[in-house]
Amino acid sequence: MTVTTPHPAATEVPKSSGTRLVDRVFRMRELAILLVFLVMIALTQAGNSEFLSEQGIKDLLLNATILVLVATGQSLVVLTRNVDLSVGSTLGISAFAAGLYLHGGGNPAVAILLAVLLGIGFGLLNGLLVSLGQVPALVVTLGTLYIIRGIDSIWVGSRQITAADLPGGFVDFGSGGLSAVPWLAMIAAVVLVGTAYYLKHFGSGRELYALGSNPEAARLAGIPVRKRILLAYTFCGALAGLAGALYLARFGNVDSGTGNGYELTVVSAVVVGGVVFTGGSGSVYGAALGALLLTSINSVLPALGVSSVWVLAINGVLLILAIAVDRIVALRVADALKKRNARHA
Amino acid sequence: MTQPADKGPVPVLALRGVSKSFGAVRALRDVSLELFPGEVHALAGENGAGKSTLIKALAGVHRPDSGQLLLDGAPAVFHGPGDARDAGIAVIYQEPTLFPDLSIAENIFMGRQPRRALGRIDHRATRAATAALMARLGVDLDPERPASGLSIADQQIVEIAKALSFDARVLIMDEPTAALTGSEVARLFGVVRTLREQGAAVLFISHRLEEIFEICERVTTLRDGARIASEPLAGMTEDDLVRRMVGRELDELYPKQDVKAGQVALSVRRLTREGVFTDVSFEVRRGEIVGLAGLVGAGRTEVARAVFGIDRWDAGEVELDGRGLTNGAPSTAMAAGLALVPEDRRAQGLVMDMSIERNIGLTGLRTTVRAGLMDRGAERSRSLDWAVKLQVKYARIADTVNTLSGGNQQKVVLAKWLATGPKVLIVDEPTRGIDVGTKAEVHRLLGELAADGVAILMISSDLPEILGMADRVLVMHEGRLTAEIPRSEATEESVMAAATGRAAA
Amino acid sequence: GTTKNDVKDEGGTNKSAGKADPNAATKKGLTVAFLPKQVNNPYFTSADKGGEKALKELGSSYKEVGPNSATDTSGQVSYVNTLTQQQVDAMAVSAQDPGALCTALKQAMNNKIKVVTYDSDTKTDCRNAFISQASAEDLGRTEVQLLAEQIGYKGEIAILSAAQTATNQNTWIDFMKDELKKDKYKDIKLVKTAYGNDDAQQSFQQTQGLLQEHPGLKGIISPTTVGIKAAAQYLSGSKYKGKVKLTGLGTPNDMRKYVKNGTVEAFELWDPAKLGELAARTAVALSSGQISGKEGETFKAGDLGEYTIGKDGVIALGKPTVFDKKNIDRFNF
Amino acid sequence: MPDSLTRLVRRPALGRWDSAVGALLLVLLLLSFAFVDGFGNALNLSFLIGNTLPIALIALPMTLLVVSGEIDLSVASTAGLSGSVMGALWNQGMSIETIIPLCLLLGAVCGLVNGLLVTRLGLPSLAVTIGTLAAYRGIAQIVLGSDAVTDFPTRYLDFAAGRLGDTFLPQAFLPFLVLLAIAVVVLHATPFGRSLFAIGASEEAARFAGIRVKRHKLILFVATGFMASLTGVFWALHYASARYDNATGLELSVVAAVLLGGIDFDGGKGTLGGAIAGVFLLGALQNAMSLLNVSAQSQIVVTGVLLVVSVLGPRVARQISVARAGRRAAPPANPTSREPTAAPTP
Ligand SMILES: Nc1ncnc2c1ncn2[C@@H]1O[C@H](COP(=O)(O)OP(=O)(O)OP(=O)(O)O)[C@@H](O)[C@H]1O
Ligand SMILES: Nc1ncnc2c1ncn2[C@@H]1O[C@H](COP(=O)(O)OP(=O)(O)OP(=O)(O)O)[C@@H](O)[C@H]1O
Ligand SMILES: [Mg+2]
Ligand SMILES: [Mg+2]
Repeated sequence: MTVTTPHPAATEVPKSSGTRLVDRVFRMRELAILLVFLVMIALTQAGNSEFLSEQGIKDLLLNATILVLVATGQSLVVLTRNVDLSVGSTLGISAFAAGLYLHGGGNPAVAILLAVLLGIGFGLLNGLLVSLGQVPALVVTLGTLYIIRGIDSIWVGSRQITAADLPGGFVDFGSGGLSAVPWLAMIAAVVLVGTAYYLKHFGSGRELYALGSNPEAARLAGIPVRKRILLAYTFCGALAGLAGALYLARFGNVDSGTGNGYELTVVSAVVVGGVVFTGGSGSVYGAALGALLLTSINSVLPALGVSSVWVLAINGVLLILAIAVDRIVALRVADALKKRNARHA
Repeated sequence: MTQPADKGPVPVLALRGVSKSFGAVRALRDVSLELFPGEVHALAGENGAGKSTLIKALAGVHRPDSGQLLLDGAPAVFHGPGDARDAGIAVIYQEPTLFPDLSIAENIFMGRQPRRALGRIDHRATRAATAALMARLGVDLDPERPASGLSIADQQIVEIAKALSFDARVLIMDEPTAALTGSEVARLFGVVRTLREQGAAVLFISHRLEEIFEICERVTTLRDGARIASEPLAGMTEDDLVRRMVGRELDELYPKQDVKAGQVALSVRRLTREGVFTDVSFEVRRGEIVGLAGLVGAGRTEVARAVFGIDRWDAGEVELDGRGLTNGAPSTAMAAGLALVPEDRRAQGLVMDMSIERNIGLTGLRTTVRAGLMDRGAERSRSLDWAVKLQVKYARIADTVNTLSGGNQQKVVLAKWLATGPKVLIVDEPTRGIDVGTKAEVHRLLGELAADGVAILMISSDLPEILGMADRVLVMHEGRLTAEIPRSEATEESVMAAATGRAAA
Repeated sequence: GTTKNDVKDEGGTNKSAGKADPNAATKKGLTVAFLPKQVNNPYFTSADKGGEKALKELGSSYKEVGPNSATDTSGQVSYVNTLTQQQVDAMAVSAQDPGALCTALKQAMNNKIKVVTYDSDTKTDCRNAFISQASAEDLGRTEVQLLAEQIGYKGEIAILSAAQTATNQNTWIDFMKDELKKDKYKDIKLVKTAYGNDDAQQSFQQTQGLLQEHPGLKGIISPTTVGIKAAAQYLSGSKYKGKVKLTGLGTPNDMRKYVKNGTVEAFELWDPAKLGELAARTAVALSSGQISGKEGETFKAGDLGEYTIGKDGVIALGKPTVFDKKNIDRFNF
Repeated sequence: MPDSLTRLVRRPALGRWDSAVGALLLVLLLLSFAFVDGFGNALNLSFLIGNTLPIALIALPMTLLVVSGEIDLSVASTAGLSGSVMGALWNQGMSIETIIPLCLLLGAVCGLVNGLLVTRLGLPSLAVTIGTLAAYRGIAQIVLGSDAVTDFPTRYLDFAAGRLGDTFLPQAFLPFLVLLAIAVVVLHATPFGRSLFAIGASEEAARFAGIRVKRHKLILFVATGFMASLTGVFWALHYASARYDNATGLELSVVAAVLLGGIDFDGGKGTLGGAIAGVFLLGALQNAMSLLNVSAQSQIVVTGVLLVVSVLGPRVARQISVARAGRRAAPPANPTSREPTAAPTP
């Protein structure tokens, strides 16, 4: 029979390295996406020097703005282990409402407020249905996606808001900015940073994570589950509304089809950004990076002169590549972490 | 206000004639209980007696169907766990309730983090407070580490730390020690004693009777949801307590018969999984029960997982009946006659949303088949057979397992694996959370299996169990096998010495 | 097995060769259904409104059904089925797909329903007549002429189209390319055709891409109302405004602002309401037996005048109108 | 991980959900026969079934996939791709009898790619299939470009669009029934199907029970790809048109129908009967509404309301019955508490 002898303890690893590693794993996920993004931009710039001109940068930022906003809101909901598929519809209907108001010669600030309020309204509706009814969010928000879209179509009919109907200042605001940084991008950045700060440093923000991580435990810990879910949905709706108003400013054109099918883009951005669909993990920065990545792919390919026929396929492949790279990096780091962190008491 | 006339102090928390039913199951019937400051109160009873249900009634998780809850002698209603917490009641539930994605520090202070100006969380203070708690419990867990990936024992420790952090007037603990080894238990008891001296009321549940006698003053026994007695422990013997719980005398606890060990059934050679365990070699023969002891986190579970194929090993080999097992393939291990009763019954052992019948049936998908289709009759009779053999207490075999009490869930896991008729059986903490009566039954079963020629590897943190059952004891320390002690020489001292790395056997 | 060659001579025998009586009375009380590519699309709404007006005048009744999305081909098919089921007298269809509707439309014709396509055609044997918004040739050539004038017959140009599958777009683009072969355009180079899928955001980004890839670009032709609108909005908010010329097919209401602020000089379109009206009148004429859809037949289409059916049952609406700063305020659609 | 409370709350309703959807379908059919002009005649019914078949075909493997806790959003693109390839090869002059098996093989490969990405790399299926949704559609566009191929042999077109004699059944319905039967047996009566429920409810526990989780999932993805391409072939023949954008957006219809049928997207729950009832409920509802001249916009609203009500209804009904059960005391502040909902205490 084998006689085992004690060996000197396996390689000692200073305890603190574990801590930093944990942090790094989470940051790593965002870094991976950032890396993919930067490589892509660099390659494009190499192929087309116009790409990063002032106008080019401005376009990149402008393109991302609206998706960043909606993805930020969506990640809050996804963090709580829910989902809001109705954001595209909400965006469409609030954009039209804001446009209709401005058509009558209103104040742009009030129009934006109106869009946000409408978004909050639909967010509340979703939140109430999901949290009070305790029913699967996927079904409910797929339902409200159809309902809001239908109401929008009936209300709007074949009317449309065009740039000519809007105050000139509002439309200029949609495409203007400080040199390469558009106003809209600044708004999105402020919202993004504010949300991220809130999630990290405020009790109710942390509770959203807790809630998504383990709903049953959250209840036992006395977290007001319903209120928090309601909060997440309301916020998501508000941002979708805001995004609607900005959409109007940027494109100057809204009809009953605005925002149709947007939910899939938003969900992709959030998922690419590393926000986990089973809740509790991920960050809004990740989601924003995901949004930036997705919209930039659509700019990169035309800028490189890739025929539009190829765009869709390349888009899909890049999307998968981005998730895969992110995943592999995360796995590697987690593996290193696990092996080093194995506790030998 | 009703105050007991004959007693001096007012109970901080009390139940009066509380009943609670789940559908047709009457989990509590007219139960009363009083918790006094400065006293550790034990709650004892068989699996499914209603202990956890009673605790949930105290914690505001369940609302009693009838009866009253008294707080400082005054009737109170808890609308949810939050209310109980606000009333100064801290609870450790039987199953850990952690947020896997959050750090240990956040898990402990969720909802109560120290704040800075404007209500912002003070992350540094949270970390420091967590580190202090860990020091108090004498464990070395990084506050920043995410809770996912913690072993059951570590999870339990985090739960304890969380409960302690409340500085509560009432501390309720539902089997906090089930996954812990002696040293952590000793630490915990040290802390509990301090709390008692500071005037807290403590309610303690454990199936390890010696612990009850060590730390508690009074005991309330439950049987089938009804209170049998509430009395001081002084002057009682373990047998007295068991009789109240079970309602009859029990047989001897560790009845391992001597079986002549046969051929080598399981042979593990130089098995290594980087960073987790290194160079582990041992053999288990037919008819033999080999104990695997060690401190929490020594790597025993990891070895079992690798042998069964859940995790891949980096080097070494595993043979069953002389035939090599594939790395990382539980299905082939199973087909070769290996069974693993995992330590985490809720995550690994059971599909919580499935019925008892189907959970047990899950390991028999290859056998209860006729012409490629499920043979439901065979599946049911197989499941029923084993549920009865292991005395699982259930209403209907088609009920989902999450309606079962913790101990009964454990029995279902055992049933599920014993039903495969394994040649080699690895059991990881097989009796965690199982009551004394059933424990004896499980031990008798394991003994019988060994007598029938099954080779058994038993991982347990319950040292008396190992000493009572095992023919040989292997001891692990920091990922290595440090000793192999034959039954005749195995004592608490020799095993602990090897487990803490103080000496080789 | 069965290959393409085996089926070459199958089918194509479906055309009902009924006799037309140009002097037959115009029937009243007919039901004519309009099935656009997409309901709620402003363009189709104006077209269908034109049809509604004409039908009212003719004493017949109008209805409009259709899918909510312009890519929901199966939805459009089931609407054809439903109309067949409801036994309308005629339907005017703008086909999302030249082939997919065929089976359903043939079934409708077998059930004595007259089928007119407008805006987008199907295969010729699946309908009685097609109302073409303008001759494809006219549209393609005039757009090139418009742009060439604006850029002084010199420089790189690009096309921003809708979907790659849009049949009408592709025909126009072919004529554009043909026109460009003429000698007077020898200094103009068509560098690229991009597709914005009739989606505002995609058309936006395709425009950006065109400009980045071809910094020397002088002009863009966008023969789709969604495309030209998105391109105009992008140009008007960018440094390219006024420098890169834009023309194509757009509606006056969409484009008014950009014409006024100098982003766009001139563009063209037919009047969709007239398109709808002609479709309606053709449907009624078919149902009344005044025409059968054969080449050379003529009929009177109210105020629109007299029309002659061309080859393959195609009826062309007429020349498109060019809109610019001077005349744009006279139009409202 | 401890059971999620949402599951706990939902469980009691689920057992009845699929039968409720079935009952709803029956009621709808009866009402439509009685009150909707033209609904009951054979031609219309064959339209209804024919147009619903593509969704139903994909719903079969999708149900199995969702039960095992995964999802495939790329199905519509796979269908489009196989239609595209079918058209391109046909234009090349290849015989249809060779093309169809090739297309089916291609579909299986598409599924395999999804499956490998999910099982080998451990990527979330939602993300992967959103990616392949774009990729497959893009490849379809590259393959066929702007062509529309319509000249498939009449024999095949007739099969895909024709009826069985003068009955209301499309010819393709019988093969569908066979596939349905196979799917039902696989999911509800074989060890494979049983394993899927276990995997969906708790992947870890399934692995510890010796179930080959990855292999199972891979098989499902391949099957889904195969069925999606079968649908693509059927689509091209049924509508006599192979284009790269065939079946665009079909995935959302499938998901909506499957959800309506009570399949839990957390995995581990649901029956095929429920899913198919959901598919035909939506199909019949749309058909009836069109015949009643309900506008497309209003149809969307109705569909949405139906989805919401179908999940909210049972829940609300239960709460009302609990309230009626005579518990005068204030209801628990927290709706998620595990209060018993049936059997009043004696
Ligand atoms: N949510 C529930 N639904 C239905 N029955 C339940 C539920 N929770 C507990 N029960 C039943 O109530 C009875 C008491 O269970 P409880 O968990 O209180 O036992 P216990 O004394 O804690 O047992 P153990 O020692 O095994 O933990 C058991 O029969 C159990 O099956
Ligand atoms: N899934 C996991 N991810 C990361 N670390 C893990 C995981 N499982 C276990 N560990 C860590 O590996 C170490 C060895 O744990 P293991 O469970 O094997 O010990 P053990 O000897 O079985 O002790 P016990 O079962 O009593 O906890 C512990 O530090 C544990 O925290
Ligand atoms: Mg218990
Ligand atoms: Mg262990």
